[in-house]
Amino acid sequence: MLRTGLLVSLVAAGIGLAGTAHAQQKTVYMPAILELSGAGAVSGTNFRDGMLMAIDEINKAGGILGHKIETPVLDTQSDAGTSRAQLQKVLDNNPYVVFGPVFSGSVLVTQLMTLKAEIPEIVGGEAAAITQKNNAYVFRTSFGQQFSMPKIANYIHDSIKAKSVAVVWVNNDFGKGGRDNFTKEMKDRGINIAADISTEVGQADFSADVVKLKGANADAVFVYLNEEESARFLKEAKKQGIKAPLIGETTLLGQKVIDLAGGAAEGVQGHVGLTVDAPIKAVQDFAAKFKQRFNYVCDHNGIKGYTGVYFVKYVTEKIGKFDSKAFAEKAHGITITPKDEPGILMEAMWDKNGDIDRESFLGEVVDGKQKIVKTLPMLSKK
Amino acid sequence: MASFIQLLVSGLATGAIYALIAIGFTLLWQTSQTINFAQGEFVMLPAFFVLAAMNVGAPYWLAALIGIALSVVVLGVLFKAVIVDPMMRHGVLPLVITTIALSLFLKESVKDFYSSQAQPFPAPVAPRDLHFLGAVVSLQSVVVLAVAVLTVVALHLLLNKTRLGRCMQATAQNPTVARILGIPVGRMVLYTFLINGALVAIASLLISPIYLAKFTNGEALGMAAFIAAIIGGFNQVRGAILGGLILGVLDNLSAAYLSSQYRGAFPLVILIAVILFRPQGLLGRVEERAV
Amino acid sequence: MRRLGPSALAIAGVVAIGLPFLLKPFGVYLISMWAVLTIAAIGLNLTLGYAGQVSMAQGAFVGIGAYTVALLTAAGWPFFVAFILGGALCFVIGWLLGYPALRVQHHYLAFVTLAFNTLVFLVLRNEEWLTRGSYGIAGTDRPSLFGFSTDNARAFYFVCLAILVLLSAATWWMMRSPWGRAFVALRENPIRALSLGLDTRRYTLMAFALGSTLGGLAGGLYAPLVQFIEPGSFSLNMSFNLLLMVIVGGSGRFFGPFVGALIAVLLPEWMRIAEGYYLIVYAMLVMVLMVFCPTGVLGLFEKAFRPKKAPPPAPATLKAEVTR
Amino acid sequence: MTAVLEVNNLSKRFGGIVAVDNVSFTVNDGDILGIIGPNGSGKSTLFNCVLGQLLPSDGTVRIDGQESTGMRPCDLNRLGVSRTFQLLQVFPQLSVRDNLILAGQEHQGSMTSRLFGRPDAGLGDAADQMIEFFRLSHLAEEQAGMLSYGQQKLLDAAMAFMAGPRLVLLDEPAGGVNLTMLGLLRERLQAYHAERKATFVVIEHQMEFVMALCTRVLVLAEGRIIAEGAPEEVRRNPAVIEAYLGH
Repeated sequence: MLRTGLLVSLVAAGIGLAGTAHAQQKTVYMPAILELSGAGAVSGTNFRDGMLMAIDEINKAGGILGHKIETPVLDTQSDAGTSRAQLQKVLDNNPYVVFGPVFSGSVLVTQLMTLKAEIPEIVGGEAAAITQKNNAYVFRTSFGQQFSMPKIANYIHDSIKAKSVAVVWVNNDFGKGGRDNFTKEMKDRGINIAADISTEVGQADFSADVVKLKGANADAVFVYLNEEESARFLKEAKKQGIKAPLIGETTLLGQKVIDLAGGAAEGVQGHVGLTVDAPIKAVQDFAAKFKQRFNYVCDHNGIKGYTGVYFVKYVTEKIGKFDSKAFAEKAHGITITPKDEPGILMEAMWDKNGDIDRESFLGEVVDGKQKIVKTLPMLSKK
Repeated sequence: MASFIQLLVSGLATGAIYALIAIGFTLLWQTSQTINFAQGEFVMLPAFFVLAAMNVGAPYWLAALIGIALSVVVLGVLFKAVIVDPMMRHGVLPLVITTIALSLFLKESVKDFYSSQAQPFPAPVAPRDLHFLGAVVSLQSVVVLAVAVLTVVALHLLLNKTRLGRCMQATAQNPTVARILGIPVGRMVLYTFLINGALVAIASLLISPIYLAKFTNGEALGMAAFIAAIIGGFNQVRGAILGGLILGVLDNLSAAYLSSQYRGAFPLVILIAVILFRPQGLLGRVEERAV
Repeated sequence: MRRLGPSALAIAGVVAIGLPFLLKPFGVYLISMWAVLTIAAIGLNLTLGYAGQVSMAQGAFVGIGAYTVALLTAAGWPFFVAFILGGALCFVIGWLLGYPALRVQHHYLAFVTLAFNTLVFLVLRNEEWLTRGSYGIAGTDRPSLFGFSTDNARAFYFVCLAILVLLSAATWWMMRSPWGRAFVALRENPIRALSLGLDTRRYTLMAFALGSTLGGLAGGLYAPLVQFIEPGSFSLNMSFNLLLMVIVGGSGRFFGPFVGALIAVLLPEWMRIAEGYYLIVYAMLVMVLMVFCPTGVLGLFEKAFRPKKAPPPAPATLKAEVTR
Repeated sequence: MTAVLEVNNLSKRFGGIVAVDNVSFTVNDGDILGIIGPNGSGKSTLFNCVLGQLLPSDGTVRIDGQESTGMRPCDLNRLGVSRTFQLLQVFPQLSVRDNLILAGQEHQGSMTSRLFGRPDAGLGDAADQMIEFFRLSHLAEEQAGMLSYGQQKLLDAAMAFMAGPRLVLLDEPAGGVNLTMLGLLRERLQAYHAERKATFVVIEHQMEFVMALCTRVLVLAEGRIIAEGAPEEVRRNPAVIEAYLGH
């Protein structure tokens, strides 16, 4: 009796507590579901901090349509099941839009639910599949892999003129997705994959992988790893004297990797989708403010979070009301320029699938700094 | 051939680190039946002690000493007094749960109170590469290997050549008999925890320059040390060293010559084979305990 | 205690049926997850708590069950057929995993099963032709029952609850039967059991197989509940979590898994009031709980209700002994 | 008439050490055979070889004429060979009644019927009778671990009889038991023997116990049989006195 009664009240208390984050007067409820612990903690934390900056700025300036933004951030533990639970929790409180998650697997599970609830979801995931499901409520904040990989492929084909390429990738959904899209693009361009090397999350010793690379003797090496692993790989590649150019996508050329790798990142080249080192003043100012407030260098996820919030602000002001359905309709095909909304940092356009289009860059690491050598125009402006 | 030597040498350097961590793991098991699932986090943490000390202005050598001292106190004394002692008599499983919770606690604490970002960590030696039979080895790896070997030799001497060490071994092998012989068993157990605290701190200093200091570092390290300890012999210090080295080399060789996608599987298959056909480990002795 | 049993059970039943009508979909999802994880924990409690065979691979069986159901239903098989097949597959694999237990015991067995769990993860991730690899499988449909779709949260909760009730009743029956006695004998004194004519080999394998089957059946519900599975969901973390449920609830006690799963599902949610620090607080609470009641929550209750008697020795401790 | 137990030229070596050396003996229906000998004389090893716990190096064991060498203990038990242990071997968390049901259940039906049949495997009454017989009725529902040492010894013996065995091997039943309890134990064993015509083999140190209980005694020293006969004969045998006093 006693035991059961106690349990019941505990259960009720637990679930009751979980549902208290109700929207109050003059606020708009836009919760975020992010990877704050587990494998995705770095990405999720960056995304969150970027969002926080934007929210504070907007709230200080009076909010959106006079409503203060209320954004509780819920941890998914980088796990799909927990993501689903947390999304359900915020859906129960009728959000206007939902931010996150970043992990593609978690996006795939949550986007089914936001579609059903007709709530726009501003995601950080980059897997191609996310926007290929005819879902009118999902919006990206960065390139999907189906857009970034052709850019890399063009670069390898046109600039490096490689006939064969080796690919080193991290064996999780992020790395696998990148590798699959990349391989497809290489085949389309008639470039031979000389070595296909899978590595583990948290891998420490890359000597075997670099030995294999040397054996493959490819004209170029495409590296698609997370930050620390990128740095460890670069150190090992330098040590064993890899001669072929090392090509990366965004992460490999990030300042964080450059710092962590010491001198080993010198000469690395590649495509940079979204970077705090972009030759754009607004972006660099943002990066400086971010560094000052959070005491670390922001990665592309920070920019995603920041611009994502401003995206919502701009679209909402265009429709003039908090209407989730109207938001989703309006946001498709919208173009936002920094002139209209400075917080968007760079001109951005969302297409009918929710994919984002922006300028991007080709870069190179010179003297311990990322140097942008070429700006690639938006796809829609070609 | 050059690439084989490269794999071998790199594998040995990585394996030496696994060995350092695995030794502490086996020591704790022997004296207190603690299967420490937080051992990886124990290696992750001291690097942050050092970084914190350097942030308040301590030079590297002083920060390193502070890191080791703190690690001995927190991961040695406190860990034993607060967690292991009250739980020891309740069997192994509750303690296993507790160390799993402890590993989550340490990870999350570092993430929330220090940073979720990977931190560069100062290296004790200059970043130079040495050439050796066609293979390239960083000076750092050589130092790691050397320190690991020295530590192990010192530990071996301590355990086998000193009275204290023999008392500790007696405690590990049969606490009841040791107590009858007048050995202060409690203190001997404490010493093994202190040694583990120091070992993980040394491992942390050695590997953080290569792996970078990050709160998730313990996950892969802890598992590697665990596998190394079992392959080598769960109840022998020498076995842990052999296990560590085998694991480091095996990982490289299997990734290079067999399958990189299944690189993680080979050590596990060997682990299962060792347990089933030589449960005392490659160098371990048969465990004999009165029922 | 014993006299309170039926009324407590009746109240629990009323609560289990009434609760989803009071809760929002999030709450319903949580208690559905509780029901699913309880099934897996009952399985582990059978293997570990009753029969004393330390298994750290229960998460892998949840994964095998989940993948079986996700893949077969995606290929057009009816849910309940896939569900049963998932359980059957786990029975076979669990039986095979039991063989090491005939050679080694306790911590060595824990290590073997732990390695097995990681191997299963690697296979799920690498064999893309079969499992779709690290992309995972999204959108497993919830079953239809007699023409009624159970797609909504509440309906599916009742599916989970019904299966939980069914399986726990079956487990209860088994634990009262000679098999239950044999499992306990296996844990407490395998040598003596052998000399009393117990075929310890067969019972050990059976304990593994049945525990794994329950894990697989739980997985069969996990896939349509979450509607997304990936190899990472069934790594060691899941096994550790299930182990935690069994030990924290009270290993070798029938209602232990129910309480343990409740704690493992709800405690982190309650702790979210600590915001960013909630996992720290959660980890601390687990440690405190273990330090103060190593026999689990139910062990604590027993102590409170029967203060006079010395508690019986904790089950599933490590004793070095070898059975033939 | 075939012997209940027939041991032929049985040897057991551990490495270079010969623990049991070419031992042969038979036990007939209704016998109570005592096996005595100084520490390390090979009694327990002999027992374990007969019971399938150890594999003999040489020689054969027959039960009722059927070769049983190398059979697993559980299969032997189902042939009707039962035993008690030197150290306490009950199941501490099961009740006394459940201990006894457990001891008999594997002799009832099949695996399947044990799962789907009656929870007590139809042994409830038999268990209660056995509890009664060993004077444990007041403790029937207690956890066995809560019983005193002597009571656990009684339970251990009761469990050995539960399945109505052909042959019971008792390993130091008197060890560590106080005198009152010892009297009760001996009296019950004799009563059981008289009632059911059971066949016993007893290993024991306690001479009085053996002399009072056994019909025949066999003396082991250094793995070999050095004397065999009625208790009184053996007691006077100079080789036996030598073996006991010489060490």
